[in-house]
Amino acid sequence: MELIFALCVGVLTSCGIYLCLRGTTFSVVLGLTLLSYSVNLFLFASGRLALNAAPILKHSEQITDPLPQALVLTAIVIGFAMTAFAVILAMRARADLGNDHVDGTPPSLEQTLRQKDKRS
Amino acid sequence: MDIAQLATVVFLLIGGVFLLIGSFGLFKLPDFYMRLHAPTKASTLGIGSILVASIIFYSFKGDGLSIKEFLITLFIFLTAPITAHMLSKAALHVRCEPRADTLNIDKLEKIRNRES
Amino acid sequence: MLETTILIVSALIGLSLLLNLWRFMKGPHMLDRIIALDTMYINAIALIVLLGIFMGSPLYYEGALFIAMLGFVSTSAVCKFILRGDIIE
Amino acid sequence: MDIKHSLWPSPFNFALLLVVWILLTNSFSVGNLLLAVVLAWFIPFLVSRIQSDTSRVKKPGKAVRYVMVLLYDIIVSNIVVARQILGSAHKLQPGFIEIPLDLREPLPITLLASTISLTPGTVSTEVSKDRQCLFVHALNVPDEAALIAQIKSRYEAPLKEIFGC
Amino acid sequence: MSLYWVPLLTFIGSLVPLIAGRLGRSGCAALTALFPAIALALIASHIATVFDGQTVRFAAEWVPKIGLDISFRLDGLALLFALLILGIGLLVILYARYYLSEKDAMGRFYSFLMLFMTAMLGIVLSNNLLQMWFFWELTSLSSFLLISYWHHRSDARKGARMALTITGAGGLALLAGIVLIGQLVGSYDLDIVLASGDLIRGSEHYLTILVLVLLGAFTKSAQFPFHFWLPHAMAAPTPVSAYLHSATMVKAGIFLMARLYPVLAGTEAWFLIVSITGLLTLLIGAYMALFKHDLKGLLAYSTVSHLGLITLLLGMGTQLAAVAAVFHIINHATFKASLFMAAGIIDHESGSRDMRQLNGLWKYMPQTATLAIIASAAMAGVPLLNGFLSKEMFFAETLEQSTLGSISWMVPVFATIGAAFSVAYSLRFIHDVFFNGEPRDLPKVPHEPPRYMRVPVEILVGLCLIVGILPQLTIGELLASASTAVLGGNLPYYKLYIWHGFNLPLMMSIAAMAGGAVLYINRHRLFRFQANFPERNESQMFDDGIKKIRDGIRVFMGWFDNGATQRSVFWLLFLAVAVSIPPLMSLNSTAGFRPQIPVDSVMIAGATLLCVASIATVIWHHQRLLSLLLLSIVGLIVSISFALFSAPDLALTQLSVEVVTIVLLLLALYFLPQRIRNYSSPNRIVRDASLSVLIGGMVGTLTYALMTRPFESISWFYEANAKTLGGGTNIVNVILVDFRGFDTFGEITVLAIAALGIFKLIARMRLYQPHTDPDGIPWAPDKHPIMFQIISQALLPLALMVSFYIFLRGHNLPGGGFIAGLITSIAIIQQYIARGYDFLRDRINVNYLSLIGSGLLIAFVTGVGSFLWQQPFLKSWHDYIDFPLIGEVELASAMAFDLGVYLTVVGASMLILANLGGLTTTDRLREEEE
Amino acid sequence: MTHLPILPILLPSLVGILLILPPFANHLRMQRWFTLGALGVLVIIAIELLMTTDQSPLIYILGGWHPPFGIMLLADRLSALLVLLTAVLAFCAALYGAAYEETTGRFFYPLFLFQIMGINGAFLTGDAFNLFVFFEILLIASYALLIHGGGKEKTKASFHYITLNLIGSAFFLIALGTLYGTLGTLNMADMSNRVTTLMPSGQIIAKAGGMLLLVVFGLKSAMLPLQFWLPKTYAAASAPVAALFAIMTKVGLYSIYRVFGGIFGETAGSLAFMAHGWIWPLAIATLVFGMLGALAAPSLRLLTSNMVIISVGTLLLTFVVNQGNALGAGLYYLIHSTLVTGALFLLADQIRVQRGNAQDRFVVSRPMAQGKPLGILYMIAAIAVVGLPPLSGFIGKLLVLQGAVEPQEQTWLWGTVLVSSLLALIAFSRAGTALFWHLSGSKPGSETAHPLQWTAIVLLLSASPLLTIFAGPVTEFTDRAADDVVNSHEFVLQIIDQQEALHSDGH
Ligand code: NA
Ligand code: NA
Repeated sequence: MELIFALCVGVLTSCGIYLCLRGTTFSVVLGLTLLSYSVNLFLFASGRLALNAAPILKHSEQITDPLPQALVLTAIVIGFAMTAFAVILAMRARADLGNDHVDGTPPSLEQTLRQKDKRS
Repeated sequence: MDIAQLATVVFLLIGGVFLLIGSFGLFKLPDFYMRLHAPTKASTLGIGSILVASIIFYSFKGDGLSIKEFLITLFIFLTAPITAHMLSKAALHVRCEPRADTLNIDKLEKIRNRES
Repeated sequence: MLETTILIVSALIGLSLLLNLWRFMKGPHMLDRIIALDTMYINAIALIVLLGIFMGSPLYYEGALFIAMLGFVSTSAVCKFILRGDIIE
Repeated sequence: MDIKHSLWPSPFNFALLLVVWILLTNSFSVGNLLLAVVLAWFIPFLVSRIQSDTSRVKKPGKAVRYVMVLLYDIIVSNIVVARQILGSAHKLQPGFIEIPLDLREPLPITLLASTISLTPGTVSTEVSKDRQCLFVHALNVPDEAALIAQIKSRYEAPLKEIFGC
Repeated sequence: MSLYWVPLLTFIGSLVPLIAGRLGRSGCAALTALFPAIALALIASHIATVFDGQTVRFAAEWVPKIGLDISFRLDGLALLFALLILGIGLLVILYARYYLSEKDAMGRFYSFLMLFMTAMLGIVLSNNLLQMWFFWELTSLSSFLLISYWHHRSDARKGARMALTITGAGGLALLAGIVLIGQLVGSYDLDIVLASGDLIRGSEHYLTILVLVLLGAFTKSAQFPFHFWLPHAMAAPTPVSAYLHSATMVKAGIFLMARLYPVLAGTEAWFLIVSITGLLTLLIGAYMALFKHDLKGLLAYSTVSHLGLITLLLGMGTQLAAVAAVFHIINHATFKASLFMAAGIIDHESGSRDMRQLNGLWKYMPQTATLAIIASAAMAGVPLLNGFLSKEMFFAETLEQSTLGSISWMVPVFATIGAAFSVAYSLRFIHDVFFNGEPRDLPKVPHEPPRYMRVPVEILVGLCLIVGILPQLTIGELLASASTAVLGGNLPYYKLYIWHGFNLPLMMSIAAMAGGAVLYINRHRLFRFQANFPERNESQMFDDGIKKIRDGIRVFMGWFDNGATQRSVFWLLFLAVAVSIPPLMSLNSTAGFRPQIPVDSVMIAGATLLCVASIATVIWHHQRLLSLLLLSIVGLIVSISFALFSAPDLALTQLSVEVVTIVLLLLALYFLPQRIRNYSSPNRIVRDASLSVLIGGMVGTLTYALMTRPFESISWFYEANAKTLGGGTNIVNVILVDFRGFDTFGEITVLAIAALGIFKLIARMRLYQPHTDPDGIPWAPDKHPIMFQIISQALLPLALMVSFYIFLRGHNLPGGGFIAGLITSIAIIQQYIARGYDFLRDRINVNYLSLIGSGLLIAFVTGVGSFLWQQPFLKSWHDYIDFPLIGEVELASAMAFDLGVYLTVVGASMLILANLGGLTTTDRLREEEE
Repeated sequence: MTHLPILPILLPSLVGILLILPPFANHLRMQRWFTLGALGVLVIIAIELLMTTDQSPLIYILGGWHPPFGIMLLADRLSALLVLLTAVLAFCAALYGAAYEETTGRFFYPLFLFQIMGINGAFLTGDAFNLFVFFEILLIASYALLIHGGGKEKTKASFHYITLNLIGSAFFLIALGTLYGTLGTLNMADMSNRVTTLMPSGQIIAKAGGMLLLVVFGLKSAMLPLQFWLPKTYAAASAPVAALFAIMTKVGLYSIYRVFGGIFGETAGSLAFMAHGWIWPLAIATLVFGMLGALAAPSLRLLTSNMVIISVGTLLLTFVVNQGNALGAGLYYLIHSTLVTGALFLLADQIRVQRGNAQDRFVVSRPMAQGKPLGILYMIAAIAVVGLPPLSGFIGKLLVLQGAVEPQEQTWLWGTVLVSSLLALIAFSRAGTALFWHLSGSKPGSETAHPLQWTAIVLLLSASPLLTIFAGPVTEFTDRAADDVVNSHEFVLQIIDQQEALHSDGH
């Protein structure tokens, strides 16, 4: 299972990172959300995986490492706050600048054409 | 093997099968309106059975009666119809086409505009 | 017996989830995907309850309850979005 | 909404919340029951300003019977629908049907619509603006009129009685 | 009074004129002059001691760590320079009183001048190399201020900047040289450094040190190829030119060479670098001076030339050459300062400095003319004037040296040629200005200056004469004393006579005189030749050069950073890959020996769902709603995995956060452009994808490597003490509210701040509101479907109850304030969605901001409460209390803390979502443009 | 027991909380004076902390849970120094901001205080995850402060800044997870201890994770190639915010000191100085880019931003040269550069305000209403920041130069530091002449600086002469503070050992 778990974390990270590199604010927000999922899973995994070992006394005979769970909880909350801020900022940028490019200025048609010329 | 465990097993199996049928319906049925029936029906029964199995399982585990799964059932039974309602409303709104042989297909626009 | 059943049922649910995923990917309409997601929520509830039985632990109950409650909120919000665009107006 | 009204929420709500709390905690100790009573009273009071005026259950006995019928119908018709799903989709005759309503209040209409949606084979899609009729999509409609009649007698009539309207 | 009073006095003197403006111009000048006068007296009081061969010292500790002390010394060399600085400084103060017009800010001028004087005195009196450098840089700075005194003029600004840049660069090189010396010798104390000549010359760093120090000296003393700043510094008021650019500052480089002469000189490298530089400078300066039409330009290049001469002398390395150098320092200072002052008078009284306009001034200002002619003659090296004496010594030394081997004869030849040019430009100065017909188009009719403006010139010219006639009597002792200091105690035998008989140097002088006359007479031919070369404005070129460099830099920087977020993100990821992957590559085996969990079908289904959904998000990220739904799938699977792997708290939290996020994103989608454009080129996509895969691979490998290896953690402590000391069985919750409650306190602060920030963002946001959905379908008319309303309202009390339940049990079972808070918020949000903002605005009278505040405050007070019991912040307390009827109830301070968390969460999420929802109800919306 | 170490965190937190509650929430003037009062008190607390920690480090055990199990604050000379620096800078920045009519947005003061809470927390915490939390506090507050005042430029700069930092935070968590997953502890002193006992494969994993921290802290401290956000962000921020931001890069640097000097420092066995090989070239490159950026900067705020980058490069260099023995010199330079660049940001704002449309760009403009005093202050600041005598910059530069002893270190460090000084000199002389002397004929505007603003700028700038005059004792102190990077961990470890002894006695 560990291998599958690691694979999932890797895929999530890759997807998140790729989206963070896109040019539109919404894509970046999506990417950041995916990235925070993967990071939370990673941090969680740093306490190792265990089945039926919830860190609740009297409920589980063996318990898993509770500390990473507490850390992930904090990370989730902070991640939520950050994502919320980024989302609203994306809206604000759209309101102020009229577009949804991450830099507030989409590369103009002219530039795109010039790049095409260069390539051909 | 006691009766409680047997009951648990039976309800679990019923639940599992109905859940699969619901998902299969969603997979198979030809138009949106027909697919809409799958999760709101088969799945509710499926989940109901599983919850009953859970109630039986915990109640006979030795910690006394445990019926809190009823709350989940209550939630699902309260909300599933509304979900279906909203979904079909949305489908009508975006003019999802039903299968051509659907009865009263000519009334679609009327329903969409909520005119009796 | 119970364990075998649970394994079978969990396989059934796993299959259901994959069927849901198929529908999600196929569409064709956004609403089909929303139904698929909603059905996934229901299957997930079942899965978690099943997990609780398997582990013999009541700790999973709230998870199921949450999915039931929150699945409704998000599905209805998405429907509202399709209908009105503005979900809080 | 006057204070007196909001201080005494509907007994149905009170009972429902009481039961829910006990379901959640699974405990029957005196302390817990006391807490349940307090919460079942306090929470409706807290949200009373948000609750718009709703119809009240007049005949609780009938309501319980209604729920039983509903459960039975759900189970039976689920099996029917399961068979329909597994069978050939071509044999199904889906359709939209229009059910004229005798009910007028929002809550009973909602309950009726929910009932229809919960019983497999039918989904309530719309309520007309004037609340005169309910539009339903059915998975298989061999006989439109029969279905309308069944719904009206089996569900609408009891609901009318329960809410006394 | 101790030595430190000298610079201190002049420093005080630099502050005085700023406030002495009220005393009138003369008063201001007099008061300013008072301070250098006292300082001069102070110096004078030490003359006898110094002539006696002793060194006066003062030392105090300043920054011992870097070897920077406050340390002064007064030896012969310092004495000579101090006298020059203070003496000529006083004359310049007097002169400037008349030179500056009513419009010029006199206070500022004097202040800068005195600041410069302080710095200059600091250099010459320093007994610590670092302290010397301190003052060295101050001279650059104050000279910048003086050159740019008329800062409304572009040439003044440019000239000042160029001077600062060149001398600043040299200063930095000097610093490096000094630090090297200091590290080599182990001290910056000049006494010690001067005693370590052999150590330094023998060091492998000698050449580096030499070059660095000489860079400092050459830039300051305008040696070729750094000479070009000096003529452009002439944009300064003439008193500044007279003082800084002839008598003092440009001599700082010479001083430095003289000061470090015992340490650095005497090697072949020294000889080659210094003497060749000096010779080149001498020739180029002399040649260029001839072609300058501007009086000050001529004098500036002449200065360059004479500085070259002194440098050449120092470079020769013989003892007598050093004496000659010191002698010429004195002589040049006197005649050049007087010449500048005379040029200033001419400029002041005729309104021009252009020698093509200035002719025949003898008639208009005979006294000034006499003075200027005598000074020019001194510059040309005419006998009976001081310039002649040092030049003779210079010629004699050029004949002596032989280090260049077979081409040694070239040195005296070039020296004579240089001297000839010197004679020529001196002749030009005399003839072109005072004779040569009548003035042309002068702005005003020339006349003699005010009486006292001429006094400084008279004094200086008088000095030229007296020294020229009675050298031994006047400055013999000073010269000896200074030369002794330069030579490190060994004074060679020499005699200061006017007449040495007919010898080779005299022949050279005569040749130079004659050659100079011939050159001057044939000057027009030379001028025509020189006209072939375009006149270059170095200051403009310098400025343009810097601009060009700046533009080049902008292009270069643009390659790394085009300001794009994507570029920055790329670099961040790039570095992350670069630093983390190499160590991982050295891992022998990714998997460790920890037993792994067997896989079952549900896990595979979940993993499939997760991977497919996240990859699909990437593929379909242009379809906004779809990607959102995919995100929900990912969130759901993540939550289930938390549940599966024994983290129920995490599952619950992730689920509830998930819903709030979806609602938030849906709100955002409505206001963001409905169509997402693709800004990425295929190349970019390949690059980004590879980088993403690398990072994903790195994180995945790390995950796997970690999970498959056992480790020992501090967690046993929490398991052992959660119940007994923390009072709860849910260890995660006890960690959150107790063991690591401080983290949680920080976390809710983050949430609160985010809410405040979002509130700010939302304020005055003018959003675009689309009329239709992306497919062009107008929005449905039914705002709040009735069934949806009814059920939502029925769910509210249920949800609140669940939330209360979750809150209450959190300490012992999965749950707690955060999750409860989110459930409450979601329940309320659901009401907003189903029933609308307006409906609820009138019915919820809660100030969400205050809710946040009180939540934080409760958490804070809970934490601080322990101060009363002399316990640290967040020290928890819990106890079991037996209530009648109800039974035993656990009370814990952690619950109060959790209540704070709860309130903050509700307040923050509601502040965000409700305000966001409220946006459309106000009239701030714009039409969607697309 | 003394609560001194936690007061720099609690005080701004409390006042910040109070300011969002009634009756302060809508009462700007009260917020202003409360904030200034709190910051004044903070300065006093910080001085007290500095003097106390100069005797011995203080540890503060939150909740009474002893290290390594609970969270612990560690106040030593180094952290106390930075807390004091923050307090002084914040006080002056708030003083400057107090003169503005705050019509442009709400919550300025509470956010400002929360930001300080975050910064102080980051300086004081002894726990790695708690450091993350405080980083997030100061970041989220900085996001919110960055947009304060509104305007397109701010919005543009913000998204850039936030995206980078959010990805940075993700790496932070990954790094922490890796370190926890190998070392099994979060207390930094304990980590420094356990790092020596790792198995070889554990070391490799810990190294991979730990190196990610270099990326995270490098981003915060604006190390190349992660510095591109800084000029944009600082130039867009409103003046008091930009001035306060001058300390933010130092949080990153401080963390580098603590992690790569403390945990992976000389005591870390085979992982000792593991990041130094990276930091050295990157620091040089940072310096080079900073100086190129300074020369190319078209406005005073961008120029100042690039000076911040130059100072970052310099500080990173002092961290790695001479096996960490130059850090004391670096700390002196840090004090100097933080305060002076802070002052420059304030000054740039006033210049911008008084020059009208030309703003702070180096173009011809109308004269400033208060050109003369501003010019004098500009000159003082420029002299200080360029590193010319007689102000503190030159001592800083001397310290830094003397920090390099190996020939190779000398060549690179001296070369870049000296050339950067020269380019800064060119840039600032050009900037000054353009701003103050290259004037159009039009009349000066009517905008003038408020006395509070003068006070703020003068207060900050006065640090420079004071630092020069008292360079002797200050450099001695910074030397001691630099030693604390290693010594304090040993101090904590002793306490952990004592605890364990106590426990084993008890049981
Ligand atoms: Na709205
Ligand atoms: Na002439």
